[in-house]
Amino acid sequence: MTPLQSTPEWVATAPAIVLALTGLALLLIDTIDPDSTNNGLLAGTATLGALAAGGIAGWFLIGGTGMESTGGAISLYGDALVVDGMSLFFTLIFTSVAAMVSVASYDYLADQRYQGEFYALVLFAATGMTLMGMSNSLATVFVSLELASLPSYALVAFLKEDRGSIEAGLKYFLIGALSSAVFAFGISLVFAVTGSLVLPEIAASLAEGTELVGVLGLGVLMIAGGFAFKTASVPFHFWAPEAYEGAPAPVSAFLSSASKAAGFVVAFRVFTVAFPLGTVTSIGGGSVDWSLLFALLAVVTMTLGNFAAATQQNVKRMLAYSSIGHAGYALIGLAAITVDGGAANGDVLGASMAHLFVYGFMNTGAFLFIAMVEKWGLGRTFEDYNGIASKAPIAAAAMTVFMFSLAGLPPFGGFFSKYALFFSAIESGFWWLAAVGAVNSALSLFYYSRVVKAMWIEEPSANLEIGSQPVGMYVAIVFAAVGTVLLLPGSQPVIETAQTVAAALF
Amino acid sequence: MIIEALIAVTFLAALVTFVLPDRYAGKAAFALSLAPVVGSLYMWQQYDASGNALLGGNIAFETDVVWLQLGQYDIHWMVGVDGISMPLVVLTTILTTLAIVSAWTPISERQSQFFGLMLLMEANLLGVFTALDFFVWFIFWEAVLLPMYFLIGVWGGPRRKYAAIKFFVYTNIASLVMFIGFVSLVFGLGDSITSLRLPEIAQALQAGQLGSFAGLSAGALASVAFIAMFIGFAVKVPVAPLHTWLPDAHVEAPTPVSVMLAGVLLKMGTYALLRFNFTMLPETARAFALPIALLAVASVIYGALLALAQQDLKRIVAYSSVSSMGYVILGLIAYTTYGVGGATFQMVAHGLISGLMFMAVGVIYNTTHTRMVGDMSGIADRMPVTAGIFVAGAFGYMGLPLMAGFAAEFFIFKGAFESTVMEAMPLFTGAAMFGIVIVAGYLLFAMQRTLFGPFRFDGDYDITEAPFHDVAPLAVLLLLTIVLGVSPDIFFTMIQDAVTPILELGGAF
Amino acid sequence: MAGILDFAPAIVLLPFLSFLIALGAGRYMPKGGALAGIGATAGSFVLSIATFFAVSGGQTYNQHIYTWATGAGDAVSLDFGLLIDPLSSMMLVIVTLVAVLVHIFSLGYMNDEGETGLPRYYAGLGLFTASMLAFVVSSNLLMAFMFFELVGLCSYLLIGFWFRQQGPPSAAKKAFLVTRFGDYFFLIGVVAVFATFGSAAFAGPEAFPVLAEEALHGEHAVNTFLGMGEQAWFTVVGLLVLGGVVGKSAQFPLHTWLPDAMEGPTPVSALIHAATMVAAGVYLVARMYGFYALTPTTLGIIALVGGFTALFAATMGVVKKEIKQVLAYSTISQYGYMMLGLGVGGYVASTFHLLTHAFFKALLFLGAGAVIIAMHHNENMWDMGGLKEKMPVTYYAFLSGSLALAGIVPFAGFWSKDEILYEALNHGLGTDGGLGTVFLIAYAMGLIAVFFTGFYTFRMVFLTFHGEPRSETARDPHGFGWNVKFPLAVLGVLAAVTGLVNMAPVEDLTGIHLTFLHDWLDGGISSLTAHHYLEVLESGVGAGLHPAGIGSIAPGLVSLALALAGAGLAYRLYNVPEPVEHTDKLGSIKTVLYNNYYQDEYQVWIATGVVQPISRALDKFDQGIVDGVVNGVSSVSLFAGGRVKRIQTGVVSNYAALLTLGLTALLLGLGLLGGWFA
Amino acid sequence: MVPAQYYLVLSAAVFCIGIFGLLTRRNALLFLMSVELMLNAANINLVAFSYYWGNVTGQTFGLFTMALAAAEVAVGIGIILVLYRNFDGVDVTNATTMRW
Repeated sequence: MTPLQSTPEWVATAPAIVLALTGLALLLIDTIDPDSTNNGLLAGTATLGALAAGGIAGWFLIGGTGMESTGGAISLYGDALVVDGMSLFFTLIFTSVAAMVSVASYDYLADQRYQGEFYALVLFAATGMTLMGMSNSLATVFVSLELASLPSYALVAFLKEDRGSIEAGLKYFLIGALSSAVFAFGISLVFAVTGSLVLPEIAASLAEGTELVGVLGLGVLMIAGGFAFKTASVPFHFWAPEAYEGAPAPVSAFLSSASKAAGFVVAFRVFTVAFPLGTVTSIGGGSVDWSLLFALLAVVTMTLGNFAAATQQNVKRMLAYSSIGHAGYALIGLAAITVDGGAANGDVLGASMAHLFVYGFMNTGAFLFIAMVEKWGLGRTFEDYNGIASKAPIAAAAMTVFMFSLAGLPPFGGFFSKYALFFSAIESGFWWLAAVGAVNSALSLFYYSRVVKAMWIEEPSANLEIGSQPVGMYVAIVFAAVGTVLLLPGSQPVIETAQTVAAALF
Repeated sequence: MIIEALIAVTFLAALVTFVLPDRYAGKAAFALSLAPVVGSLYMWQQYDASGNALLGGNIAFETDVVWLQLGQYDIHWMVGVDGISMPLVVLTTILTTLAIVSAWTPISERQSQFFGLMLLMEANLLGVFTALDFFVWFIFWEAVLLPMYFLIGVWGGPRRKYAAIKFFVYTNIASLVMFIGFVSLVFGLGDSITSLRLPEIAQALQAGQLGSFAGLSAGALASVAFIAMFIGFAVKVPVAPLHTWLPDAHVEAPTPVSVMLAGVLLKMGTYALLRFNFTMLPETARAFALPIALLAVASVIYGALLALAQQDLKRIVAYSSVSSMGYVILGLIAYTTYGVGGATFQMVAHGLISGLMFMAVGVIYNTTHTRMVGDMSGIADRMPVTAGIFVAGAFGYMGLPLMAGFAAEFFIFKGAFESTVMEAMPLFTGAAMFGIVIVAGYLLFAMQRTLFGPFRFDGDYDITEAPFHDVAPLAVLLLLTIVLGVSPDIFFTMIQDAVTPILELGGAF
Repeated sequence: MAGILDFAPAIVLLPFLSFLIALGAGRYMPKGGALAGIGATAGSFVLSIATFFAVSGGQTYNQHIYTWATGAGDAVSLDFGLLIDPLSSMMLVIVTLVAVLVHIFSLGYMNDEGETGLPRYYAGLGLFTASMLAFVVSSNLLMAFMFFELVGLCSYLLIGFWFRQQGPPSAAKKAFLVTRFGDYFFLIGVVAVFATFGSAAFAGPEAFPVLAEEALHGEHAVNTFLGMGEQAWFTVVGLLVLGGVVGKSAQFPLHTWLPDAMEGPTPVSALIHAATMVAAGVYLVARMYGFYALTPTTLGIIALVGGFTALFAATMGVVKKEIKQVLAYSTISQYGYMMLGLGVGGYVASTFHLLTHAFFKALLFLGAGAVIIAMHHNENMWDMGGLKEKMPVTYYAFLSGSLALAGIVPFAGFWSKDEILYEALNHGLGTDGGLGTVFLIAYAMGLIAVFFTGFYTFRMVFLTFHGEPRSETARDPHGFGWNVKFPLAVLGVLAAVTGLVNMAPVEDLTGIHLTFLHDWLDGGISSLTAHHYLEVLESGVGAGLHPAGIGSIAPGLVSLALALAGAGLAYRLYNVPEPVEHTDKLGSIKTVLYNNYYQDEYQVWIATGVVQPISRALDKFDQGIVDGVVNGVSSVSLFAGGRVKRIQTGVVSNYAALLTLGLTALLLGLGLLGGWFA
Repeated sequence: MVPAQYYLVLSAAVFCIGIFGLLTRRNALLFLMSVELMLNAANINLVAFSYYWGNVTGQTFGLFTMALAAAEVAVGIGIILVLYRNFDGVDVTNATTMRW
């Protein structure tokens, strides 16, 4: 069944539209009944909206919308947007994360004010991310990136009485503003060189060559910087530890999973479409070899993230750093692209996408577990986690799944995606990159297992008491856990889709 | 399908045990674990394979379906057994059941989790020994770590957390090194293979399909991959000097876990060495004969001498495992029927005997609550049966004829001595064989000081004979050891059948 | 009586059965399984006799009975087989007879003394006998090694029978460990034999001695290793196997375990010394004599070791206080003679001595056992004396044994020992080159040892039985029944008469054919006959021995005279009502002798002074360096992590600065290295 | 007319001024202003080169940038407001409860 045979093309952006409308709907509900504490309705609406969008994306994906099977990518609005396999694939990530976050927030936000705004912001951010996935022009890239960022700033600083939240918001915002400025400047430079903002046209004009190689290089570097900010990669990562630590845990989950993925999808598209490696590495006597750049960033990012995470005392902050480390893994997808890579390019990029997909589940789940612990009023340090398993075995088991999956152990999705990534990296000849990744993931095993150790092995402190059993959070966490587990036996559709849609970019 | 059934049943047994109340968990786990035992014995009785699974022999109970596609390669769900894996499968199921019984006494808290994890580990181990696709195999290989981590970390001794994490991270790094080495080998084969099935890869390598990759010529690539894989597996074996996780893990782990660790987990390493390094890259292996033989001898003598210095009974047995596994390496590098066959036989034999020794130590520990040689003496006076079996097991460990250990060691020595990989192999063999003197030394000393002499015990427990369900597994193991020692052909025939193709391998490139 | 040899396996299996019975049901049986043991060994004895006659009827038996390990493809299979020829059938008789008598004696020694753990004891005896018998009938070297080891195990179990005391377990450990050290070389030898000849059979088409001989004749090639020539390699292999022999037969320098082994029950000592463990070593050399005959070097070493051990042990026997200690050293000494005999090509002579020694040594130990019963388990001879009147049967039996041991005509020991010395002299004078000299040296040592033997033997006799009782228990010794006396009587007679089977000097004197043992050992499988060995010995490829052809009377008289001299001295010194220690006359030598030439000391030193420190040092190394590196890596990474995270200062301005810095760094790095902006 | 390259130099200069200000000022509002400068540096390029390439893409995008800058400021002011409330002041270096 192939959807949209007889429907107008703009329908292809349905996921984004649905998300946006749901956001508006939430605002509407909120205005109708401003000070309602009945967040069941809000959370439900948000979740439904997200799921609906995700459902549509999945339906399109299965139907082959925007893929070779149905006549290739659908580009709209003068090539400003494009709907293809990759955008739909990532839409799936954003929406599923958004859904999980919304469900979990039902409990997290209980007895908080401005809940309508919260959900609306989440959905608007999701919309922005979805659009990032579709952006085919630096203009839309910039706009959608801002559309994803601005709500995020507000979300991070959502707890207005909580100094941590405020500080997190501030740092996130300031670094974000700086990065977007750098990003914008980079765009302007590229425009200066190529005279166009639409990605394919940029590639076309570059193919004709230019004498402003230096300017181009600077522009490319700055654009990469903008993405590095979104993906929390070195050297634009500084906001991440604080933002993730200070923000409300569900927001941390949302940012560290979805927002990161959004950064990657747009990076993937921009660099593969606008700056084809073959073109830019042999241009006007220069070589803007961005795979080298990303190889550098990948190594530094994963190393810094993992090493910093290894010595944390605060679980949430540890996860924040680990999220930086995983950004490093995902960067391998871009780093391992080679001029004459052929199929290998698609493989490694797809593997990176698959990793982000799995990461969406396991990382969101992990942060939501922290949200639950915060809900229980336990501390954030490893000691505070001692013996949780004896009180809440199911949640602890789920958290164990997330931790080991993040560490890349079977039988969990993280194992598959990570090794698929290393596998394809080696395929592209970047065995040393895989080796660095190996060292890092071994180290990560150390600090992830500290959480497990605290929960299962350590003796619970005498006064360990957990309060309610938040239903919504349990649902979200268990869903994430089941997803994480099933993604190993069910890795086939993920990896194959990912590598197919990735191959379509080259 | 029987292999899938075997693994699935074991896995279900684990899940069932998890949800059972602690009270019944032990007994239930035992009852449930009988299913895989029966299954494996049935397999053994129905066993009809011939030749080596990787080298085009016909594989027993084979299933082979495409699971998914990773890059240009298919990943198959491919399982099956040949003469090398069949004995190890039987060993795994039997040893797990006995270990479960031996855990009834020492494990007094969170039983359902403990026994569940034991069964979970069994399921994964069965997967390791039956999987014939690299990725499937690798999943099980890594999955074994999880239950082990908890089993050591939760139920272990005072330094259990340190030991658990050390085991966990150390072996994990090893797996990653091995992974990189093997995968570069795969890509060295390029388009000459379409899947990650081990037989396909092995045969492609034999056919000389290995090309250059990542700037390495075929030969160099083979060497690099060989070294990487060897390091990766040597940690599991363990080969000195990569062994230091083992004593800690053994000492801290509860007895039944030590039994599994020494009895089966170490065999994963040697099994993998045989399957990967020595089957896939025979030429390279021969080229590296000297360093490998040196490592083997070093492990044997070094491990034995270390065991001599220990005061903790468990530590003694732990280091002696390093020593015994050194023999396996020696046998593997020999590339003779008796060498490689004996090495494989030693995997089983050492599995039984080290299991027996650890259990015996555990039974004594259950009553004395100490393992220090100095803390007791004349235990045989109060625990005659246990002591008797302990002595028997110890002599088995020393390689007493008509017990499995002797058969294995003699095969290895014979095979290694007449090996043609090196002019000096007889010297290495002779050097390694001195292990049989040292092993006698430390075991006899330990027994003289703990079991014999006037009864003395610095502790306020009253020492009485162990309950039946503690002694029964010991007796069973002892019986099996003797049966295998009197008639090694039970396994040796099928083992030889599977290893001879390895010896006939010609030039790979 | 054809087909009787098909029952040969039963000879081995019966004692094994008794082992199982005693182990399983011993505690429910009267006398703790003793009767089962007696019945079984008696059955084996009868069968052995039958076998003996069957063999004397010319039958032999070399049968494959069980494939232990089937070698796939061209790999050899490892088999168990039965080889029954004159040698083994003779040994069967010895072993089974001694075993029966020891079992019976044990009734008196153990049961009547209200021992506990009798089932364990009789099970041990049964397994001991079974393993030894299996070793005796082994058809190949591997099987021989395996049961050789089992014999070692049994000796461990029986020596350590009284495990609740301090001494026995230690002695048992030492016995096993020292012999294990020898067996280490033996095992290499076995492996080497397989690797060299592809077979380890003693007899038959693939007999490795025959293959070796043919190889030396250049009829076909065998694998040699380490680039050695065949002769050299065979020497190496022979010496390797000899290691096990030296260990088990308590030859210098691996003799130290044997005196300690006296901690075991006396009947066990009798079994160990007379018929089983210690005999096993010498028997093995005799079994594969065809191989040793090919390598002169090995023969020379065997002869030297034997001669030296004979003298060395005899001197130590002179000063011992405990009756069993004296016997222990006499055993070492006597087996030294056997080695000497084998070394100098006296195959028959040594076998002969093995036979006679089995009887008189068993007798002496059982006699000593009887004395010890009488003395309420006090073994110190200085507390004894005057037991002659109290226990005549024991006395006369013991005396017969002593005369045999001392080598006084016409008792068994004289004939055999004398023949060994004769062979040594004969071949020593005849063989030219270094080997001859070696033989002569060995002969000299053996000859001197005769004097000491006579001395310590009768010192023992006089101190024990003559003079006045020197303690209460000696005045009123503990009585005992037929089960002690019967074995003594039987063995006493045998000790007196066994020598008659091979009276070479008398033959020379009278010309009447009296060397029946020679004929006996000449029968059976051709490659295992005495004359074949002699041919090999005297052939060019072999050791190249030559008899000087001297008469056997003169040497006999010499050794007899020496023995009498020794005995006479003992008579002068100790056959007095109140004998006193004369050891002080020895001066400083005394302490040396008391300390057994510090043999134990240096071996213990090697164990505790060398090996243990090394192992401890290695342990330190392992914990400190090897493991230190591992832990070091982790702590370094964690330290690095602790540093890395410090750049996250928490001040957002610094972040902005670092961010800009990082961007600039990338700019420069890529510009310089990556060739961007070019 | 002025060669396009000069605009590059100009914009670069403005950009660097922005960076300089943001590195030296601890006041959140000044931080924001510096960012505005940097964004406008981008705008200079866009406008200049849209003229150079003879299309309006750059100019349109310039407008976008301004609009987004405004939105950014709106959110930013909000955050700075709560910053003021919680850390009594708008000094960005005060908020350092989380580090390392």
